Parts: sequence; C-alpha cells; structure tokens
Amino acid sequence: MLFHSILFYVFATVMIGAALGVVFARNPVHSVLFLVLTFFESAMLWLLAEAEFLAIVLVLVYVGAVMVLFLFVIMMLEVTIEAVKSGLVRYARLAIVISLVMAFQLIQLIWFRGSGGEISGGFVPNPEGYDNTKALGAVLYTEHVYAFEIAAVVLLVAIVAAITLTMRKRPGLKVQNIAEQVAVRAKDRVRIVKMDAEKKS
Amino acid sequence: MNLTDLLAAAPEMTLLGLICVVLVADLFVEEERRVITFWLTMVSLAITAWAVFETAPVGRVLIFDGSYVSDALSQVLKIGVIAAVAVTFLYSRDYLRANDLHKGEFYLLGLFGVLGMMVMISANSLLTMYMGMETLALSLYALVAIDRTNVTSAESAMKYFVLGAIASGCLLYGISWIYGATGTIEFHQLADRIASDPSVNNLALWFGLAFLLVGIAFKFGAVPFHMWVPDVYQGARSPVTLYLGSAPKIAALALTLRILVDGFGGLYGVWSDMVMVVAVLSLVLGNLIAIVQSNIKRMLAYSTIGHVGFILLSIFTGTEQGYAAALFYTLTYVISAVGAFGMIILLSRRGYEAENLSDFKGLNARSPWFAIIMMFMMFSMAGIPPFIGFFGKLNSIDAVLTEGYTGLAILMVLASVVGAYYYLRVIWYMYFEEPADQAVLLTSTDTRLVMSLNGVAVLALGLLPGWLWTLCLQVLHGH
Amino acid sequence: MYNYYLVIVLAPLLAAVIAGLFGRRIGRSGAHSITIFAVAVSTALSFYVLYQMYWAGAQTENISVYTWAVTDGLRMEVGFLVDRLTALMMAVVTFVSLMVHVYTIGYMHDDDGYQRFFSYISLFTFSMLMLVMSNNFLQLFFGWEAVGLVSYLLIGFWFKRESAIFANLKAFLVNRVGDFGFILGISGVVMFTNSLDYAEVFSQADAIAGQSIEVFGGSPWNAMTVICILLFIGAMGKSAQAPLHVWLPDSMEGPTPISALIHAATMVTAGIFMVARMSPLYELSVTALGVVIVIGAITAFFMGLLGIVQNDIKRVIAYSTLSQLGYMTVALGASAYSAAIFHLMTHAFFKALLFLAAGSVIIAMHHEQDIRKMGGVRKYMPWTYITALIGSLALIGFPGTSGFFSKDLLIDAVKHSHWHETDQLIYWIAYLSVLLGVFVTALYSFRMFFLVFHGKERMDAETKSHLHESPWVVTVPLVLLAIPSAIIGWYTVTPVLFEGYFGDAIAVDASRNALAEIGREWHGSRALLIHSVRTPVLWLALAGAATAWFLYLKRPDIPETIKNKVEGLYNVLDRKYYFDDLWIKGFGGGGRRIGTFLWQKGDELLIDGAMVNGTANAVARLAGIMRQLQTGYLYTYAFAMIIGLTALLGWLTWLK
Amino acid sequence: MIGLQHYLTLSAMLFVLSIAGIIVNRRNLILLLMCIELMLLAVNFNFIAFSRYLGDATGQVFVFFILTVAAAEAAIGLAILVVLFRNRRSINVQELNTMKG
Amino acid sequence: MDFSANLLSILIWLPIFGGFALLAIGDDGDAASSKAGIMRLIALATSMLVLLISVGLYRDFDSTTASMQFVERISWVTAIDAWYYLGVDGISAPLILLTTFITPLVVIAGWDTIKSRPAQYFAAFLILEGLMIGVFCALDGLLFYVFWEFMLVPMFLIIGAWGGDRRIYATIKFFLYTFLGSVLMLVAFIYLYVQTGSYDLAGWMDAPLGMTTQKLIFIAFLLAFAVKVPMWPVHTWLPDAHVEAPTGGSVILAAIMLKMGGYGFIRLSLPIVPDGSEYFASLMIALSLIAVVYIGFVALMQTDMKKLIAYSSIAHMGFVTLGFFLLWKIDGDSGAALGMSGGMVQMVSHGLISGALFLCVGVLYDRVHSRQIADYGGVANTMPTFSALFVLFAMANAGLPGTSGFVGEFMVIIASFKANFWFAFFAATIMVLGAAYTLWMVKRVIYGDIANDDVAELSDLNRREFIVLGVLAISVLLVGLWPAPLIDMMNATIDQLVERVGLSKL
Repeated sequence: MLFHSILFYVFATVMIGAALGVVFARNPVHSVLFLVLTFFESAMLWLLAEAEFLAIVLVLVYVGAVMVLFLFVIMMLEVTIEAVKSGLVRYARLAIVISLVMAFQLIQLIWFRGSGGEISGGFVPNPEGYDNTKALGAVLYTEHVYAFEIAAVVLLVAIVAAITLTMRKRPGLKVQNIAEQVAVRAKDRVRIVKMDAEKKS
Repeated sequence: MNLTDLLAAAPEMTLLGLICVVLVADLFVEEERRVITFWLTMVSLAITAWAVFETAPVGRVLIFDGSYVSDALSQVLKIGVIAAVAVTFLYSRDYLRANDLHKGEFYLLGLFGVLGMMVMISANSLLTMYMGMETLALSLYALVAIDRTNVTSAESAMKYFVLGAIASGCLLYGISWIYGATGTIEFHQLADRIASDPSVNNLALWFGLAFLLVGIAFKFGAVPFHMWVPDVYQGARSPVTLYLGSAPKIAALALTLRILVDGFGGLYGVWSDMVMVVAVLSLVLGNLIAIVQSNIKRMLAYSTIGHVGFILLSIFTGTEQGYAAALFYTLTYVISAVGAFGMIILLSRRGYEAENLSDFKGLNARSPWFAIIMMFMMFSMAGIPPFIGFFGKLNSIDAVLTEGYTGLAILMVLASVVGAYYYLRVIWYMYFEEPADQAVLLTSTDTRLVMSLNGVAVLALGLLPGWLWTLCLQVLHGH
Repeated sequence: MYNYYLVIVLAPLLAAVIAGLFGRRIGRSGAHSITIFAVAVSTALSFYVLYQMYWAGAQTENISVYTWAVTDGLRMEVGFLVDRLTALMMAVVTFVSLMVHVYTIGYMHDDDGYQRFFSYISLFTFSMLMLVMSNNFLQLFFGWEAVGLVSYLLIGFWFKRESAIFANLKAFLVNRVGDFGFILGISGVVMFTNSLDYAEVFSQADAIAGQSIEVFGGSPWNAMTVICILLFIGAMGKSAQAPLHVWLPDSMEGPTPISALIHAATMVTAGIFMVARMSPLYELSVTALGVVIVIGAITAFFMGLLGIVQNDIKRVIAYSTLSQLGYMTVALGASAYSAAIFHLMTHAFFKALLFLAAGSVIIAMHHEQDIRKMGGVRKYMPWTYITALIGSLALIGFPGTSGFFSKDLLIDAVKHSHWHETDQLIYWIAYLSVLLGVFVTALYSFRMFFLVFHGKERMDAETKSHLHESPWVVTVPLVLLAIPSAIIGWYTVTPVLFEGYFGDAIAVDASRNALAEIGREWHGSRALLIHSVRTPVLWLALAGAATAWFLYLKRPDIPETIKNKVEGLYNVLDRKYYFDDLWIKGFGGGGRRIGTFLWQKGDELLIDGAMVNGTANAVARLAGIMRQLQTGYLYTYAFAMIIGLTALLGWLTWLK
Repeated sequence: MIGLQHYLTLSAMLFVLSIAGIIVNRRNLILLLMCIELMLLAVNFNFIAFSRYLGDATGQVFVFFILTVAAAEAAIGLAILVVLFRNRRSINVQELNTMKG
Repeated sequence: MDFSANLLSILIWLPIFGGFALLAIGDDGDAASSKAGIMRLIALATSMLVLLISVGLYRDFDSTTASMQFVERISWVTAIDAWYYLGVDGISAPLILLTTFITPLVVIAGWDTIKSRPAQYFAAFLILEGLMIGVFCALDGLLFYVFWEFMLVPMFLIIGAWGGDRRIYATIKFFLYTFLGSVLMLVAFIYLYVQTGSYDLAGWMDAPLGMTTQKLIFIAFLLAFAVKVPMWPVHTWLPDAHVEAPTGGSVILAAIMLKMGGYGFIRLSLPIVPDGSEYFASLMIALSLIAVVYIGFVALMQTDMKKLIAYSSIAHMGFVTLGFFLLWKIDGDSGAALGMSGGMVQMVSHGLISGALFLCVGVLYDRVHSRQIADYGGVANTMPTFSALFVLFAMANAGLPGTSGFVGEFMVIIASFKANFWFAFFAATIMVLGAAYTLWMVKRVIYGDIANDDVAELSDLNRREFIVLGVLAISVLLVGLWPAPLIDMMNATIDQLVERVGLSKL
C-alpha cells in the first residue's frame, strides 16, 4: 500500500509538472513533448487504478497517433516562438486568480463538501478474476452499441471534414489531360487573324 | 432486443444509410452536375422525414438499453430539424454555385449534422447526448471553415472550435461528476435516483449540473457562453450561418429539455436560478449589443442571443406550459431565422456578401415582394403581432407570469422594445432609403417559391397559432 | 309666431350663406340686394313682434326649436324666449342692422370684399338675434361667441393691414378671457340646477343662492355670487368693461359700418343685455352687483377721460362707447336694469348715428381719420353735419334728445339706488363717476364735433377739392337714425321705465328698486325736461360743451399748453392707463415667455432631451460599452466562459 | 491510502491547469488545442476514478468514447488550423481578432 | 344587401384585403403610370365601399341598449381561450364611423400628391383602416392587442417612407414610444388572462381583483394609453411624428390613432380596474389639466404649423382624459356621464378638426414645401376659399360654438365644474389658450399682405382638395350644430359604464 502510494505521488508529481510544462513552455515542440509525458504519467496512474485497457489505449491512440499529428503539424507550419504582448500581463494575473478560485472551489468540493463521505475513502478491491478489458468489452457492444455506432459516424465526419478542409490541388502541379489532347483540332491550335495593312488615321 | 424494437431508431438508421449513398454518389458527380447531390440530399431528407412519420410511437419508446428514446417530442423536433435543414439547403444552393462553393461536402456535412441533431433529440443518456453533440459539432466546425480561402471563415471556425471544445470539456467534466454522484448516465435512472435517494442530491451533483449547464448554454449561445456566436455567424459564409442559426437551436432545445427536464427535473430548485441568471443576461446583453451592429449577420447573432433568453426563461419556469412555450418559441424562431438569413443569401451575389445592413437599402424599390417578406421576418422576430414571433413571446411571458414572476415578464417586454429598434433598422433601410445598388435580384423559381411560403408561414401561423401551440402542449405533456 | 321667429333668425343666415358662398356668382348687387332684403324682412317681422308684444298683448313665448343633445339628464336645446325685453332688442338690432346694411352700399362701394362684407354683417345679424332670442344658456353662449367670431372677421376685414389683423386677434383673445369666465359661470349654473334653460334656472335661483361653493380652500362663497361674478366676467369681455376694454378702441380698425353696428350699437351691449336677462340671478347676490357697479363706474369715468386725448375720429367715439357702456353697467349694478336697457336702446341709435356720420366724413376725407387734419367740414357736408350734431347732442344728454332721457334717468337711478343705504363707498364711486362723466362726455364729444365740422380747414388741398356730401345711401340711414336719436326718448321713456314695459322679463328686488322710487314722482317726459334745469346733469353737460368750444374753437392754443403742463397725466391718458402694455407685454409677452420656457426647457430639454432621448442615448452608450467586451480575442471569450462557470460554482458552493 | 479523492484532486488540478492555459496563453493556437487535450484528460481521470470507485464499467466506456471523439476532434482542429495558417501565415492567438464588437 | 351577421368582419377585412391586393398588384413605383391610376381608383373604391357599409352600422345600430351589438364570436386560439370576438356598443360605434369617414378623405387627399410608390401608400392606409376598426371592435383581449400593435406597422411605414427630412428619427421614436407603452399593457393582459383563464374582455371586467393588482394593472394600461393619447409627459413623440408624417399620415394619426388611447381608457382601464382608476383619478386629472395648460403655452410658441397643431391635439386630448376620470370627483348623481360623453364627443370632434387642419397644412405644403409659419403670410390674398375653410377649422379648434370643437369641451367643462371649481378653471383656459395659438397662427399664415413670392404664386384649392375640406367642414358644422345623433348613440352605453365603474371590485 505504501509502495502504491509512493508510486502514485511520484507519477502524480511528474504529471502535474509535465502539465505545467505544457502550459508554460515557450517552444511549442517542448509543449507537445511535455504533453506526451503527461499522457504517459496518466497512463501509469490509470494502471494504478486498475484501468489497464484505457491506459494502453491512451498510450497507443494518444501518444502514438494524436500527439504525433500535433508534432507533425507544428513542424509543417514552422511555428515560431513569439513574445507575449506586455499590456496583457494584468489581465493574465486576473485569469490566474480566477483559475485559483475555481481550483479552490473544486478542492473544497472534493475534500470538504463531499456530502458525508460519499466520495471519500479508498477504492474497493476488484473481485477475483476481474478483467478490465473483458468487462469493458461486455458492455461496449451491448449496452453502448448505439453510442459505438455513432462513434463510427463521428470518425467518418472527421474524415470527411479533414479531407474537405485540407485536400487541395496544388497550383504548381502539372497534370496532362489526355482527353483534351485527343480531342484537339487544327483550328483550336492556329488562329488566323485578318488585319489591315496599315492603320487608318 | 429484437428487430421491431430497433425500428424506433429507423430514422437515424435510414439517414445514415442515405448519407453513405450520397457520399459515394457525390464522388462520381461532376462539378457542373453537383445539383444532383443537392437533389439526392433533398430526397434523403424527405425519406428521413417520412421515416420519422412512419415510426411515430405511441407514448414513449426506449431502446438500446435506455440510451435511445422515441416520443412525440422527438418526432416534432426531428421534423423541425429536417424541414429547417431542407430549406437551408434550398436557399443555399444558388449562392454556393455562384461562389464556387458548391461542393458535395456541404450537403454531406449538413446531413451529418442532421444525424447528430437527431441523435441528440432522441438521446436518453448523457453518453448518447454527448456523441450526438459531437457529431453535430464536428460537422459544424468543418462547415464553418468550408470556404478554405476565406480568412474570416477560418478565423471563426477556429474560434468556434476552441470554444466548442472547451464547452464540451466542461460538459464532460460535469457528466463525470454526475456519474460519480449517481452512478448512472441514463436520464430516467438519473431522475429516479434523484427522486428516490435524497443523499444523491449533494454538492457534487450540483457541480456536475453546473458544468453541464455550461455545455447547454454554450450550445444555445447564452451569455456569458455566447462569445462565439457573433464571430461565427459573421465569419461563416452565409449558407453556413443559415444552417448554424436555425436547426441547431432545435437540437439545443432538445438537449436542454432532455437533460434538465427528463434527467434533472428533480433538481429544479438548483438549476432554475442558474438558468434564470443566464437567461436574463442573454436577454439584456443580446438585445443591447445588437443595437450597435452594422453587420446584419452579427446583428442577427446578437438578436439570437436575446431570443435564447426568452427560450431559457420559459424553461426556467419549470412547468409543462413553460417547456411548451420554449418549444413553440424555438420552432417559430427557427422559421423566422431561416427566412431572415435566407434573405441575406438571396441578396448576395458572386463574390459579394450582402451582410451589411446598408446592403438592404432600398430593397423595397428593387423587390417589393422580398422586402415584404423580410419585413415579416423582422416583425416576427421583434414580436409584433400578428406574426408568429409574437405568439412565441406571448406564450413565454404567459408561462413566466403564470408562475408569478412579474418582474421577469416586464424585463422580457422591455428587452423586446430594445430589440424592436434594430429590427426596425432593417426595415428602415429597406423602405426608407434609396437603393445603393440597382442589381436585379436573380432567384430561381423554387427558391422564390419557398421564400414566399416562408414569409406567408410567418404571417399565417401568426394568424392561426392555435394548432401549433396545442401540438407543443401535447408533445410536452408528461415531461 | 313661431314661424315668424324662425324667419327672423334664418333669413339673415340664409342671406349670409348665399352671399358668402356664391358671392362671386350673384355679384355685388345680388349680394347687397339679398342681404338687405333678408334683414328688411327680419326688421319688419321684429317690429311686428314688438307690436304684438307691447300693443297687442302677446304673451311671453318660450319655445324649443330642437334638441341639441341630451345626456346625463341634461337637456341642451335650441329655442326662443320672446318677451318684451327680447322684442325690444330684436327691433333695435334689426333696425340698426338694416340701416348699416344700406349705408354699407355706399361706404364699401369700392371695396373688393363687398360680397364678403355683406355676408358677414348678415351673419352678424343672425348671431345677434340668436343671442337675444335665446331661451337657454347654451344658445346664449353660441350667439355670444358667434357675434365674437363675426366681430373678429370684420375687424380683420382688411386683412392686409397689419394693424387690423393685430386688432382682431386682440379683440378675440380679450373676449375669450371674458368667455372663460362666462363658460365657468354657465357651468356653475348647471352644477346647481342641472339645467340650461332660463326658466328652469330662474325658478331654482333661490336654491342656488342658498348654497355655497369652495373656490379657495376653506372659505365657502355664496354660489350665486360666484356664478354672477363669473357671468359678469363674460359681460366685461363682450361689453368692454375695464380691464377687458382694451380691444374695443383697436377694433376701430374695421370698416366703419361695423363699428357702428357691432362695436357700438349691438354686440358690445350683449353683456348689458345678458346681465339684464339674468336679473333674477343678480338680484340674489348683492356682492355681485357691487362688483358690477364698481367696474361700470370705473369704465364710465376713466374711459371717458381717454376720449379727450384721442385724435382718431373713430377712436374718440369708441372711447365714448366704452364710457357709455360703463354707464349702462352702473345702472345694472344699481339694479336699474330697465334704465340700462333703455340707455342701451337710445345709445344704439345715437352711437350708430355718430359712427355712420364719422364714416361719412371719413369717406369724404378719403379715409383720413385724424381729426387734427379736418375742420370746417360743415359747409361741405350739411346732412352729415346735422345728423352728427343730433347724435352728439343725444350723446351728451341735451334735453329732449333720446340720450337726455336715458342718461338723466340712469343717473337719477344711481342716485336713488340702494347703495346709498348699503354701501356709501360704492355709492359715491358710482354716483360721482356718472355725474362727472357727463362733463367729460360733453367735452370730448364736442371737442370732436368742433374739430371736425368747425374751425379752420386743416386738410390738404387735394382732399379739400374732393370734399362733398356723401351719396344718398349714406345719408338716408343717417337721417333715419337721427330721427329716433332725437325723439325716441320722449315717447318711450314712460312706458319703458315706469309702466312696467319689461314685465317679469326683468326682476328687481323690491328693496332695491330705485326706478320704482323715481317712478313714484314721475310726471312724464315734459316734466323731466323742465325739471332737468334744476339738476347738475344738464349744467355739467353744457359746461363740457362750452369748455370744448372754448378750448378748441376759441383758444386752440390752450390744449397744447395744458398738455405740456401736465405731461405726466397726459402720458397716462395717451398710453391709455398702460392697459395695453399690461395686456400685450404683460400677458401676451409673459405667455410667450412661459411658452418658450416650457417648450424649450420643459419639452425639449427635460422630457425629450433628458428623459426620452436620454434613455435612448443611455441604452446606446451602454450597448457601446458592452460591445467592448467582445474583444475578438479567443482568450477573452474563454475567459468569459470561465468567469461564468466560476460564478455558477461559487453560487453553488457558498450561497446555495 | 490512495483513493478516489486523490484522483479527483489530480483531475481537478489538470482541469484548472488546462483552463488557466487556455486563458493565459498568448502565443499560438496549437497550445490551445493541447490544453483542450489536457482538459479531456482531466475528464477521463474523473471517469476512471469514479468508475473504479463505483465498480461500474460505464465510466470507463465513456472514457473510451471520449478518446475516440477527442482524436476526431483533434483531427478537425488541426485541419482548421492548417486552413487558417494557409490563409494568414500565422497561428498567433493575438492576431485572431478581425471580428469583434 | 344584409351584411349584419358579419358586418364588423367585413368592415375590418375588406380594407385589409383591398390593401393587400394593391400590394400584390403593385404600381411600378411610378405615380404617373396608368397602373398607378387604377391603384388609386381601387383604393378609393374600397374605402368608399367600407364607408357605405359602415352606414349600415349606423342604420342598424340600436342606441337604446348598452349591450354589444353585431357580435361575432368564433374560436381562434383554443388552447389559450382566445376568441375572434367582435362587437360594438355606443363607445366604439362612433369611432368606427369616424374611421370609415376619414379614410376615404385621406385617400382623396393623397390622390396626386404622392409621387413615389402610390400603391404601397394607399395599401398602407387601407390596411391601417381595417386594423383600426379592428381595435374598436375587438372584445377579446388578445385580438385587441393584435390589432392594436399591428396598427403601428403601417403607420411606421407611412411616416418613414413618405415623410419629411427627419422622418426616420420621428418614425422610430413613434414606434418605440408606442411599442414601449403597449408591451406593458400586454403584460397586464397576460396577467389578467392568468387570473381569469380567458381573454374575454367582459370576463376581465367581472374579475375580482385586489387593490394592489388593480393599481399595477392600471399603471400598465396607463403607459399604453397615455402614450397613445398622448398625455403629458409622454407626448413628445407626437409633434415629431406629425411634423414628419405625410399629410395623410398626420390626418390618420391625429384623427384616429390618438383616439385609441382614449378608447383604451374607457374600454379597458375604467371597467376592468375601477378601484385602480379611482386611486389614480387625481393624477389623471392633474395630468390632463397640465396637458391643457402646459401644452397650450408650448403650442403658442411653435413656428412649425404641423407642430403647432400637434401640440394643440395634445391639449385637446387632455379634455378626453379629463372627462373620463371625473367620475369619482363628482358628488351627486349626475355629471359623470356628462364628462364621459364629453370626452367621447371630444374624440370624434378632434378627429374631424385636427384631420382637417392637417389637411389644410398639407394643401399649403404641397404648394410651397414648407411648414414654417414664417414662410407664409397673406395666404388669404391668393387662396380665398382655402382661407375661409382654414379659418373655419381654426375656429373649430378654438372651440367656437356651432362647430364640433365646442361640444365636447363644453360638456367636459360643465362636468369638471361639478367636480371642482379649479378643474373647470384650468380646463377652461383652453378657451383662451386654444384661441391664442390657433388664431395667432391664422393671423400669421392667412392674414396680412402677401409675404413672399411663394405665397404670391399660390393657387387656390383644386376640386379634389375642395371636396375633402368641404366635406370635413360640413361635418364639423353638423356635429357642432346638432350633436344629438352622435350623443344619443353613446348615452346608453355610457350610463351603464358609469354605473359599472362606480361599483368597487374590492
């Protein structure tokens, strides 16, 4: 249990630190890498919470695909590091105050106003032979089949949308149009222009 | 679960199947024959509408382990969505063609949006609701950015996307708390849990509800979660604005009714005050800022915010009458909004967006008929009888007064007066100013016809609003 | 008789309508023929009515013509009350009117508005008849205002003249001030009797007198006093009693025939008639009678003084009219209603005569009205001279003339009035005023007479060369008016004043019946004539005439000297006691200043500026500020959402 | 004893941090997208914690869908970003204010 | 033909459909085209037909009863128990007749002076006519409100599209001002609906209401009606609207739309909230008297003829509200009905007179294109017929007996004297002030020598103008000389109303 706790705190500390890094790193590439770290750490924490399947999915899907996409875009867009406009500092301070207020509200909820210990206390150990993946699978295709189908639609929308938005014919790209070439006629190639010999004044 | 049970979800399934057909067919349609996609789309919508009619349930049908509900409310809302989108597409077609935007993707994404909205309308669990919302939202993000060469479109899409993601993040966070507090995400179970177990009713659940409200308010565009509305309405191309400004309001209403009424009806005491504050802010701010706008799309965006105030105040009452009033208001608002935004589209030409108020100058001299229709829309929105908008406001105020909130009722009518000013401004530009632009309005016959019907509907429904109101009351009976 | 009454009233109206609407079609002769014919018919019938009433012993008739409206139990009708008072008035009105109609043919001969003028004076005749023949307050008010309207139209007849249209506006507005009181008085009558009908009201008069009304908080006034004073305010306006007299001199801007008809003989006496008609009411309020007599006395004396300094021939007569109206009012205040009406009648003749004579002179002088530029006209205009002399003698009350009887008895009535017992102050004010007024009257009358007809010929040669007697249409009316002016008093004084001619048309409380007292020692006209040498009245009149002779014929340099000696007094008189300034600058200017203030400060600045547009601007400004919130920056938008969220959470955490 | 509250606390910290990141961020849009990812991560934490606490799989299924949707969302978000960049050659948040008021 | 079964519906819908027909056919935007000529004829024919039919209303009207006549009742919005419920009594019938009488005159007056888009112009007036009649007929609160509110729209367009230079400011001000007033009335309506469960006006009149409620409802009604009347201090929209409106617009506005306010008070405020009305009666009387005196002074100083007449309208309408609210100030059994009938007569009469005066100004404006008094002078020299009529109407405005202007004022002054000497005193100041501002204007415009070249070139009334003004002149005189037919129409209704209002609901 102690070991469990120590692991939790270590991962948690690193994760929060990485998350801070995401927000405050000046270089976007660093941010992405911090985010990757955050995801890794949270995957660890999820493992500690015995959500193995999701931990793996997080690493595979997020770190493996989404984060790479982010990196790719950053590289592609040649994002530069830009300075913060000075006039906005006061405003930023206010923003931080608000964030702190919200944090305070949430902490208060979690630790002090949880309504008679409803959400306090440790996790009840899973029963013997509990298989996280199997448990998920059991409900995913039964209870939640409708949502699952819609998830497919969501992905389809994403595909259509991404293609719509980004696929384009490059202006510089030269392509032959065979049909046009075949259908060409002489008068399309040469135009005979009749002109007067000299300009009338 | 057997197959006949699944029939209840036939509209969605039909639509999804048809979307796939359109998707594939569009690949093989040449640029200049894109109108085929358009007609396919319209046919798809028609079939879906037919499916909605055909599957009209008796009472309430729950399928997919309670994550899908089909009832009279969902039927009405779905028909509303389909009709609004169909008209949207019709109004948009010529504009898109003229502006080299006539892509199959517009219709496709539009149809996906319809699907998303239908899912939302029939959602009976927070998960389904979320999935439907995302389907709609992703389609909308893409639609807003659909003109890839347009700077403002991209900007507004970005804003919409980021804020929408934040909103859905908040919504999800709220859902997680609700899930934590009650152990369920299904609306009826939620309602049961809240009703049967008083210990559930704690701060954690309230927090969840508050976060959820952020999501709802965002969808509606209620203050202070409204900031995207003006920018996106303005930045998107007019057909997209039209799409955005009409049917999704119905979906947002569904979202609200399903969550707050079906799910959290027992926590009325908690959410009512929050809804009221948000509604009042919307009412005041929306109408106020709309006054100083010169871009008509932006102006209508702010006016929408004001209308949302009315809708939310009707919901705030927590009575069946109030919900029915909200439904009535939303439907009638959509009718007027479709017409108003449609008019902007009709006035636009190739490479020219008729989005400034001054573009309406002298419309009466250019086309008296369209001017009249636009005037009807404006008066309807302003709540001048006998146009339908008036009865929306009447029912809302009635609901509010029935519950004894005289102050709110007065605020509502005062806001209407402020609102009347900017609607009048449109009319004054149309009627009292000389046209700056003598270009002839070219519209295809079907558009002209539907636009006329739209205008007549605003008046005719206003003269005989009884059946629609009765329908709304019936539909919401038991909620 | 009913049909006769209708014809009497409607004939002039019909003529007026025809002349007014179709004037161009029927032409000049058509217009004067039809109106004169109509008025002649009225006159004839009026005399027939008079005959019936007095000699044939017809009874008082109270007839309703039609019901104007009925609501809330209040019947408003149009009808005729014809008794001897009415019959007398009808005869006077129609007769003078007829004379003026005829005279107008000559006087207005060259005027463009010929038909219009005839239409107006016929309309006036109709209105005046409606007034005198009314049997109820509503119709009385109708006639009252209608004559005012015609007066307005006629004073401004020459509407191109700035002074004329100023005068007519002034006349109407000042009259309206009177009418303001009048209508309140009528309202008071209705309040206590719920009726407008004279007979009904008079029958309830005692009941009114028994009630009180609170005008100023806490001090109830006798209802009858309030009503009578309010009604008298109306009379003050119409009969030009100080301080509502200011319009009458200015009204001389109108053509002379109407000065004669309206502003001397008939309309201005409507107030006198009204009070006489209301005698059953006035008799019940001694306070009101006190007000009447004091106002009348002031008018009689002080307005006469003004006549001395006037140089415009018509204005002199106008002030004389004011003064004579004051006399009549004094008589009313002394409860000698019959004397007032009697004087009204004689005055109608001789004052109309004087005006018409003046008009005759004015035509001859080519519309020159300044008496300083006349003189010696006698030899050019013999008929005018003679008739004017008769008129002037009648005015000063020269024994034997009609004015002599009416004025002498009027003064006698004041002398014997009950005020001698009840209020010495009022008595002496009234008595001295009328007594000294005789001197003043003679002075200004003969001043004018001498300056016009005698002495040096001061007109320019051009005018002099054209000077000649007026045509017969002018002189015939003069003669026809001169006859009654000279002799009518002789024959009528006994029946009218002492033989109860008016019957119960005029009610006088026995304790105040001065005329009855005089009547006990009455021995007929001749006796009065003889007796007159023993009264100061005659001598005062002669003294006045002599003074005029001395000052203006014998030693014309003296008036100038006097004028310079007492410059202050002269200025007061010349500026008409500053009443015009009070009205025009004080009320007129003050009203305009109030109007400007209320308009610009009240309406435009406060209500429209601050409240209406202020609200609109405030909303717009607020909107302008609000829109600043929409910065366009994503992070602001997100921030707004977060603030909203935090607020909701905060509310739940700490407030719920 | 590590329990629900600890996880919720972590989640809350992530949530607030992501929000702070969105508001405070003055630089580029990509960071915003990343903050949103962080926010979703916080949500997922909550779900997993509650799911574990309640011994109910629904929470985890929800997370599964959130991950799916988030991926799709990220794709579209980045696509829009690309469109924006192509148009403006910049993805600076502070320049994204042609529409306001 | 016997229309009496649905006479009122015909009166309402005939002009509205006529108007829409005009709109549908259109006029090519050109006043000179033959199509536009046909438009005018259609407009005139429609309005004349309505007038003819309304004669039937007068003929069949039973003045002996106070109950509603020509009643039509059809279910409309069943779910909220709103009915298409029409009927007239002695209060509404005269006003309907006034409306049908004035509208053809307005159509004739606009015959060839409207140069742009004549079809729309006439359509607006026809639609407006139908709506105004609708207001006077409606016996259902919701129906009343629909007509009431929609009435603003044609007038808004008339002022805005065919008005003067500052028309937009004026028309927006007009619309928002009146809209603001009436939305609060809507709140009151809905409140009453919530209380009684129906929109039936008669039901509202019978509904028991507490004192506080009555006060609040009265205030809501007051705002709506006071703005329409308009009463001081919510009158400032009127001068602006009048000044900028085209002649026809001013006429309708002054002649009929202002009457809506008075009608609202007598139809709604008094019977529905009698105790609230009683509570505020002193205030109402005070405001009415302020209107008479204050506005009288303001009118005196106007330099713009239309503005002057507009202000005079406010002052005259003060008599209407004064007459209506005297009820509680009068002891004894008579006088209240006198005041109310006086107010009603004043409404009708003011409709005729102010309409005529605005038409007169319109005649001048058509020729000189100025409304400034200073731009005129000596008009009588060049326009004798016009001047005669103008003076007649001015005199009527000044309340001269024998004209309609006198009747109402007389009755109200008498009634107010019964209430309090000072009420009558201040009310009677209109005798002086009304004459002062009207006749001073007459002096400066009509009389005097020809002031400038414009005036010198004036031509007298043409046949069309003469007919319009002549008809009005006759009616002004007719009502003035014999108001009995008009007053008889309303006696029974007003007596009943007085009785009803006299009973407390508490």
